[in-house]
Amino acid sequence: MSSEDKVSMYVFPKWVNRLPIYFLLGGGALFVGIIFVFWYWFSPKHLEVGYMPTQPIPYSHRLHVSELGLDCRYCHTNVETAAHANIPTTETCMNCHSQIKVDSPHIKKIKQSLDTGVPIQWVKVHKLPDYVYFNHSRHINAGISCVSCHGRVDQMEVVHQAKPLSMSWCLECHRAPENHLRPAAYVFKLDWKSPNQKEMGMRIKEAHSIRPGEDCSTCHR
Amino acid sequence: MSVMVDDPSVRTPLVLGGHTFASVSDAVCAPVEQKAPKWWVASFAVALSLLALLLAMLSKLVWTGVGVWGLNNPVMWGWDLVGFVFWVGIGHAGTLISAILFLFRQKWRTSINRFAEAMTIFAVMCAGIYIAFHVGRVWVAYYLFPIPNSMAMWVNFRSPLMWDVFAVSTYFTISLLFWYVGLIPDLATLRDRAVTKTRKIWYGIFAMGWRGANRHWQHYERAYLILAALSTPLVLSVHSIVSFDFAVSQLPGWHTTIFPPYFVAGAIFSGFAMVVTLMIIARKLFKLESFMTMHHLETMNKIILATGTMVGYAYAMEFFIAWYSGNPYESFAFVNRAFGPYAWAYWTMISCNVIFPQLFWFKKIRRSIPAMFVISIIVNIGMWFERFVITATSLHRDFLPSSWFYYSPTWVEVCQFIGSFGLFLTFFLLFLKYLPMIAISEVKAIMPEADPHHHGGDHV
Amino acid sequence: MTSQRVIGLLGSFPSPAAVLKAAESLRDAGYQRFEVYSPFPIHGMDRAMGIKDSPLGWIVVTCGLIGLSGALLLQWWVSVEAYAIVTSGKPLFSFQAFVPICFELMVLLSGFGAVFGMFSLNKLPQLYHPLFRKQSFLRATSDGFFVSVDADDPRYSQVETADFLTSIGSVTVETIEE
Amino acid sequence: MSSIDQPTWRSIEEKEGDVSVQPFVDREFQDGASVLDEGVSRRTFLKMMGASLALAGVSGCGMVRRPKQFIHPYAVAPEGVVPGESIHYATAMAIGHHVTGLLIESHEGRPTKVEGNPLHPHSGGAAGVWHQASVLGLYDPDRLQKPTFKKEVSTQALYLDWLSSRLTDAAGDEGASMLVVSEALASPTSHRLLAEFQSAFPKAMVVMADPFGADRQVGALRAMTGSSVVPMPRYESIDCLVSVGADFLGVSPDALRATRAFALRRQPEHVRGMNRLYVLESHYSLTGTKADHRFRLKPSDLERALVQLARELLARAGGSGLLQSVVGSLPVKKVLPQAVVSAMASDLLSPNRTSALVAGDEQSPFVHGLVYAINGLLGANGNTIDYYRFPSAEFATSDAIRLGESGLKAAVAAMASGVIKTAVLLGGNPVYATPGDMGFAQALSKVPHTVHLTHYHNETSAACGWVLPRSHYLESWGDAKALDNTVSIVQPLIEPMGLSVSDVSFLASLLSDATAFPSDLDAVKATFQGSGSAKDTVWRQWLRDGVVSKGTPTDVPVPTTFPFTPTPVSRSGLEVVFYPDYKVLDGRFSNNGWLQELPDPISKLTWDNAAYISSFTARTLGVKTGDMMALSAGGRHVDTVVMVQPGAADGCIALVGGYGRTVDGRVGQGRGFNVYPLRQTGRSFVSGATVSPLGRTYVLATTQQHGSMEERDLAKQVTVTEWDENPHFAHKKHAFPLTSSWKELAYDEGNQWGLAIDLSKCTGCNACLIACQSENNIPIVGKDQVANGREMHWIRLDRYFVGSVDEPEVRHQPMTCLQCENAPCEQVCPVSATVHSKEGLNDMVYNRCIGTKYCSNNCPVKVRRFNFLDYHQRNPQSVAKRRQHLFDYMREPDPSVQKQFNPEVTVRMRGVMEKCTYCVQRISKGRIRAKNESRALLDGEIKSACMQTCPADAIVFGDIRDPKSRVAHMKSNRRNYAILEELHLKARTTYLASISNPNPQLVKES
Repeated sequence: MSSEDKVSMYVFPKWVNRLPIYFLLGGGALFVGIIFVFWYWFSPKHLEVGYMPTQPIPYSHRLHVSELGLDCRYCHTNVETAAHANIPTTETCMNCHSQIKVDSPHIKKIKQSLDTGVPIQWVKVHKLPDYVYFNHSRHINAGISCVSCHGRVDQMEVVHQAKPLSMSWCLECHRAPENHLRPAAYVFKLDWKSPNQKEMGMRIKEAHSIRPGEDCSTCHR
Repeated sequence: MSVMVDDPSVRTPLVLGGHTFASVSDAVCAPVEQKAPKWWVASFAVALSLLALLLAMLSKLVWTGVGVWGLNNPVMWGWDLVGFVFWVGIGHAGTLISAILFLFRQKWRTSINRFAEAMTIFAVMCAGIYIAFHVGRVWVAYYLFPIPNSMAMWVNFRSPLMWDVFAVSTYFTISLLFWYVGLIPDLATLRDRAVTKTRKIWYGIFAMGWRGANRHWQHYERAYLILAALSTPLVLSVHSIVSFDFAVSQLPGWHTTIFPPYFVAGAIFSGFAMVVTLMIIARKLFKLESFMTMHHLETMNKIILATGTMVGYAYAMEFFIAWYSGNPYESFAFVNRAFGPYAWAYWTMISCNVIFPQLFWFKKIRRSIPAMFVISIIVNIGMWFERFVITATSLHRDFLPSSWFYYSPTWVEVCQFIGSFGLFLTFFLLFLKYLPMIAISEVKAIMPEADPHHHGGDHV
Repeated sequence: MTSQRVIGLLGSFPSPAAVLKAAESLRDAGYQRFEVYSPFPIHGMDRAMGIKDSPLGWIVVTCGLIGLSGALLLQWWVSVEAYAIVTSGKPLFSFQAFVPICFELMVLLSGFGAVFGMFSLNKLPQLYHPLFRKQSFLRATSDGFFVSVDADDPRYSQVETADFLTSIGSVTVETIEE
Repeated sequence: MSSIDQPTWRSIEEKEGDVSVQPFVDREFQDGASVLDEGVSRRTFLKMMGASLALAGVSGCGMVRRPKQFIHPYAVAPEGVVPGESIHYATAMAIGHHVTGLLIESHEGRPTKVEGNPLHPHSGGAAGVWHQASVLGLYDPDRLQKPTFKKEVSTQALYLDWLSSRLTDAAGDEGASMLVVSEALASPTSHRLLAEFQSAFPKAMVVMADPFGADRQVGALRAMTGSSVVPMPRYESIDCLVSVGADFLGVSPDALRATRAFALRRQPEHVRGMNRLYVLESHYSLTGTKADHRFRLKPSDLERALVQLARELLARAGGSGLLQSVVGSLPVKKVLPQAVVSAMASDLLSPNRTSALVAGDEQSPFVHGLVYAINGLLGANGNTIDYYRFPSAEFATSDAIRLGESGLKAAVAAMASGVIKTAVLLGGNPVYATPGDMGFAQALSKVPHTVHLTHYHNETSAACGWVLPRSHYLESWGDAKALDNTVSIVQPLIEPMGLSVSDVSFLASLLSDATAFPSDLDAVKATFQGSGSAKDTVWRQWLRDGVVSKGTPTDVPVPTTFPFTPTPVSRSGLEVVFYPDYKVLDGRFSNNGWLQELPDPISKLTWDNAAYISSFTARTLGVKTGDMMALSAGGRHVDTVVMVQPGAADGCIALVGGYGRTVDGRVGQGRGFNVYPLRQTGRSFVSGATVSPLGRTYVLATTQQHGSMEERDLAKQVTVTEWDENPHFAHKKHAFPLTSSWKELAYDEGNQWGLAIDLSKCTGCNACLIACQSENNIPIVGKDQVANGREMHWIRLDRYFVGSVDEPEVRHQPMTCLQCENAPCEQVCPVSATVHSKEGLNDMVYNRCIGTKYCSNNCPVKVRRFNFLDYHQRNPQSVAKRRQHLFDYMREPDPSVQKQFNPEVTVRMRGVMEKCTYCVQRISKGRIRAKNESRALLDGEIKSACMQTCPADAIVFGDIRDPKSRVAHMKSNRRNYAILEELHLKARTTYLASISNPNPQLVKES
């Protein structure tokens, strides 16, 4: 046979017939895999939750809140009245630390900030996109506890993000606030749990006619 | 009219030059198997450089912003949407020829449908480019698809643009499948004729191991029939939906019930014109006159004449309704079309689309290659202007005179449009070089010898 | 070569007419597992071979219905359940606006049904087939007309079937090995 | 990836970088750092959107978030500042002699928004375009930062050394070699200091003048009566008003007060009925657009017409001596038809109706005198026109202190003669803005020692030795005395951004040879020593109210002589009138991007000025809009561009001051054409001007190209009588019922927001436009983009000409987003980026928008704006940045202009559609406040920016469901109608048709 004939007689080996099915299965698996990767790994639930940067001063919420029993509002003074839950001023720290642990190096740092007036540079943990306008006062006054969005900060040695803070996550609550509403008295009691949250939430919802906005302009301006 | 119909007693042969089955294969496969002629290399180079131009313009667009186009406040759509509708329109002839003519058992389609389908696919690609890049933030264009997301946001199914997304992508997919299914037996032919191992393997892979078994032919023909049956309403729906982009809005000059039928007619019109243009070139260069016969061309010219007249009728009807409806904004919009700042565009459109095609009433012109070549190009120009007139003139003067403004394109828009031809031609030339541009098996099937009850057909 | 198992016979015929006759005679002779190969579909061959109608239509209808209902479901769920937002003061379930997409998705899935259904019915892609090893069979996609009879056909016999093929006008008869 | 996060990294470093290199930023932001950080990210937000996925992708690995963001809490909390909450401070802004009390919104020490002070009579809660825009001027990077001597950067100390040496010299000759030229100042403290300077250097010359201003009128009245008084018409109580070239609703900085009072009487519902306005003018002014009868007259005819009117009035009313003697002796030329004059006269004299004449600042003393006399005849003086002591004149007791043009003339003479060795120039720009024949520049060049205190480097400072940065009124202590003698304290909201000096400190330094500038606060407190500023409570009270004391009118001075004659005019040639620009005034605001891009209320021209001529004049001259022409008079000429203005007087050219700056910031320089060289000293207008076309054309960027309403019933207006006959004219009958094919939404719970605009009150003054721009972070786009129809204003004022080209009426129609309940834009958006809220708002979600622009195409009123080219990046006002690397475009706009941004409003990036939101940020703020206090919202608690600033009170926003709300009340008015109602948009913005009140007699005539 001439080489050309040989070439023109080229025939795929038999095993090739099995390839299509492999490709089919492999492709399917890949497709599902990709969806999973995006669905799980690329979702705020995974990307955002657990962000725990090291802060310039290792302030322990656990110590100050759980053990010393500071109220959230002692430092985050404006949380009931303003959109921003302010980070305390250096002054606030010095209210106590002008007496307590004055010679700890960190307290020295704080002292220095007070003297120079140069702010302490805290690392931002809970970050919403800049086109989202969240108002702390509204949520606090409506009876949404800190814990609903920030988790058990009172138990955190170092603050980390506990919730995804994604839009779908926000909507969950805006569409069914009864799952989080609680009496004003317990808003700052992070360890408090209602035995019958749903039923109680419903009551509060009715009582204060709480209708969380679901319009775009509720959060976006 | 006797001119329009063939006399059944004397059917014009669809394949000339005493071809046998083998010689059909030889003739059609020749361009694929011989090495590329000089003209091909040359024109491919041109096509590639135009494609580069397109890419350059698109990058500039994305980089700098939609502002590189001449769009302004009242006229938010310009050459972008015009280009989109223009290419989609061209994309219609292919499926139409394959599907509708197939359903009507028009045997003459066989030697041109492959050609036209290819054209369809590449034209729709150009259209897709336009629809994708006309948005202000291409990088979030994925918002257009109903994908579950952590924002819990969904799309708006009431928007004609959303319909477009589905219609155009469906149309592209179906056309591609249709085209590929048609190709399979011919790919097998190429595979079996192949003399080098690479060709064997590549054509072999795409032929999927086709061996012409009758059981295969059975399912194959059924599948082909069904695809044709699906594509026919599809092709009509797609351009109707494209027309909804305008018709569903409330802008005077857009908000018209006549749009769907009139857009479809226009699409067929421009599509056939483009096919004629390309066919004339291809049959000459590849010496395929015996397959793409004068009879084919003439029949297509008749369709161009028919659809051109429909389009003309639509133009007239728009005016009548605008006046008859007694809606001042409506009537102003149309008077403004014909006598406003964009009158030049309007009259170009009228002369190209309504007046010139009428020449096809004369058999001489209908059958004269140069004449039909010129007219087919004129028609395409005219159809581009139709879209421009609809888009720009309606927008630039709407309800409040305070917002009236004039729109003229920038060099970016122009170059991008020229560039889009680069995309089209690049793919088309590749098609001409590597795939059989005529459906071999179908042509064989319509040869007299193919009929088992035909006698003295076998040469052995 | 000789070591290989014989799986059938391949006869070649000069013309569509001839191969059609051949098919009829094979059918009449009671053969069931035989196949005809031609570069293009031959009119009336299905009857000649006595094979039943293609079920493809049903596959397509099913897919089409899935597409249609899926589209409707998706649009209803999105606009009424998942993302109930007022647009242009229209009702949430403004079905008129949903028609186009329902249609498109129906066509799309039907199309998939037709194409991939055809592939699966034809068991394609199947890049390897014993016939491809036959030099003569290359003409099957050009101007060759062939009939193959499978070895596992009840009426099959290496010698008689070969003779029978010749008797019904087969120009050449070859054996097909695995 | 890195490419995505780097920019923000850099920007933060850059912030810190700034801090080190520019002390003023440091000072400013020490207490506001947390907000700075906020602000920065606010601005980058949409850029990141594009990469959201990618961003997520990387930050996924090991929970690293890039860019890392920081929070800078206050070290020591400033009193009363709550992070994220804005505070308002009262202050006052003086423009020339005119003072407006303001409330400034401040975010953590950044003034971001200017509102009017309701307690201040000249504001009444309104703020005009200049006041609104002044906050942008504060952050203008082109403002001078450091003192320079002979173009070299220097220090204040060196300047003060120089100054004390100059003062010792001057002490030698009692100041004879000393000249102080100041722009018009309304500050009592400055007046006090100038007077003290004057007594310290008795021979020194002190001049105070503005290119345009009240000086001419005051001068005229002083010449007649011997006392410097300024008339203050009480427009609300004038039934019949004649404006003699007075644009009291438009370009006068007093327009806010006038507009509010005047607009009250434009509503037919008013208990005393509508007022009637006759306007005699040469070019089409805003006041002209509100006229019931408008007569276009070239300036010389204007004087003649006034004489004509005076005679008629005398003939009917019997004359008072002076007026009789004046007009009796004058030749009569009938420029107005007798019918018109008699109709006007009878109208003015009709019993039990008050009537008055108002003369424009720019009119000749003759006109002012005549108008004053006629008002006496009409009994208007002291009755409907109050007279107040002219504040600037109170200290000008010695003749050495001269006001106005005459003062400048004397100063030029003195400088030219060479006696002046030291010239101290406070503000202003005399080299640029003085009449050409005065020769100020040449004279100034003869002075060896010069200093100029100025905001910007301009033509004058270019000609001066020392140039000192002048403090913005928002950075300095001061005070201000309005024309009606209302006194306010000007308090700073922010530390000076450069080494700038306030007017007060600067003047005080002339009296002390201290080594540092005296404190302006002390100087101001010293002025008020007598009135108890010592007492802290009183002082705080003043600061809180923004008003120290209201003034009282003086007795009407009695005219003794009439030393004026009609302006002599040359028979041949054209007459030329000059008026200050609606946007940049006399040029002092020419480097303000908002104002440059503000459309002229009549011509809709932006970024330029033009020579306005009537179409008849254009035909005779053979020119058309856009043609360049050389205009020469009195041996000087200027090149300028023609713009044909319907309704301009024939044979007359109207020139606009304030443009053609040769030395200015990046925004103002080279815009338009300088017309001052044509002005002639002591002349209110120029005659005998000749024109020669230059054969060139010039691109004019207008925001409205089509002036006619095309017989479309858009901005409706009828006369009072027509209205009485058909009270429901505004409501169209439709061929078919306006219904939808589906069940429409009720919108019957919660607040349902709506807006009503009273076209009868609206004067088209543009205040709402700038208010909206500053409230909503709306970018400016530059001339070329405007010329391409891409301006971004969320609220625009449509201006239509109705009637003939020569005698057209003008209709103004503010156009906001209509917030249609059946919004056409919503259904066509494929991604639901614009949808409806339960409160009936058409929400625009920028971060969802992909920019198909379909919504705009489907918007019947085209109020949607598309950000074509990342206009915040290319802000002409900000410092241009060179792109460092591939992704550099993601850097924020120039920080200097950024600081003005309203942190409550998203900053939109390119490729995104935006539009009026009814100030949804204010709605949210109010709603949250009310909810937190668990109460219902009160009517008027939430004001949209346009409503809050509207001087005419024509725009009313509120809850249309609350029947007691103002907006509901307006919508129940019979004049209320929806534009394009036949489209069944169910628009939430509706209009109250305008009613005009023409003189029935004259209507019969025509």
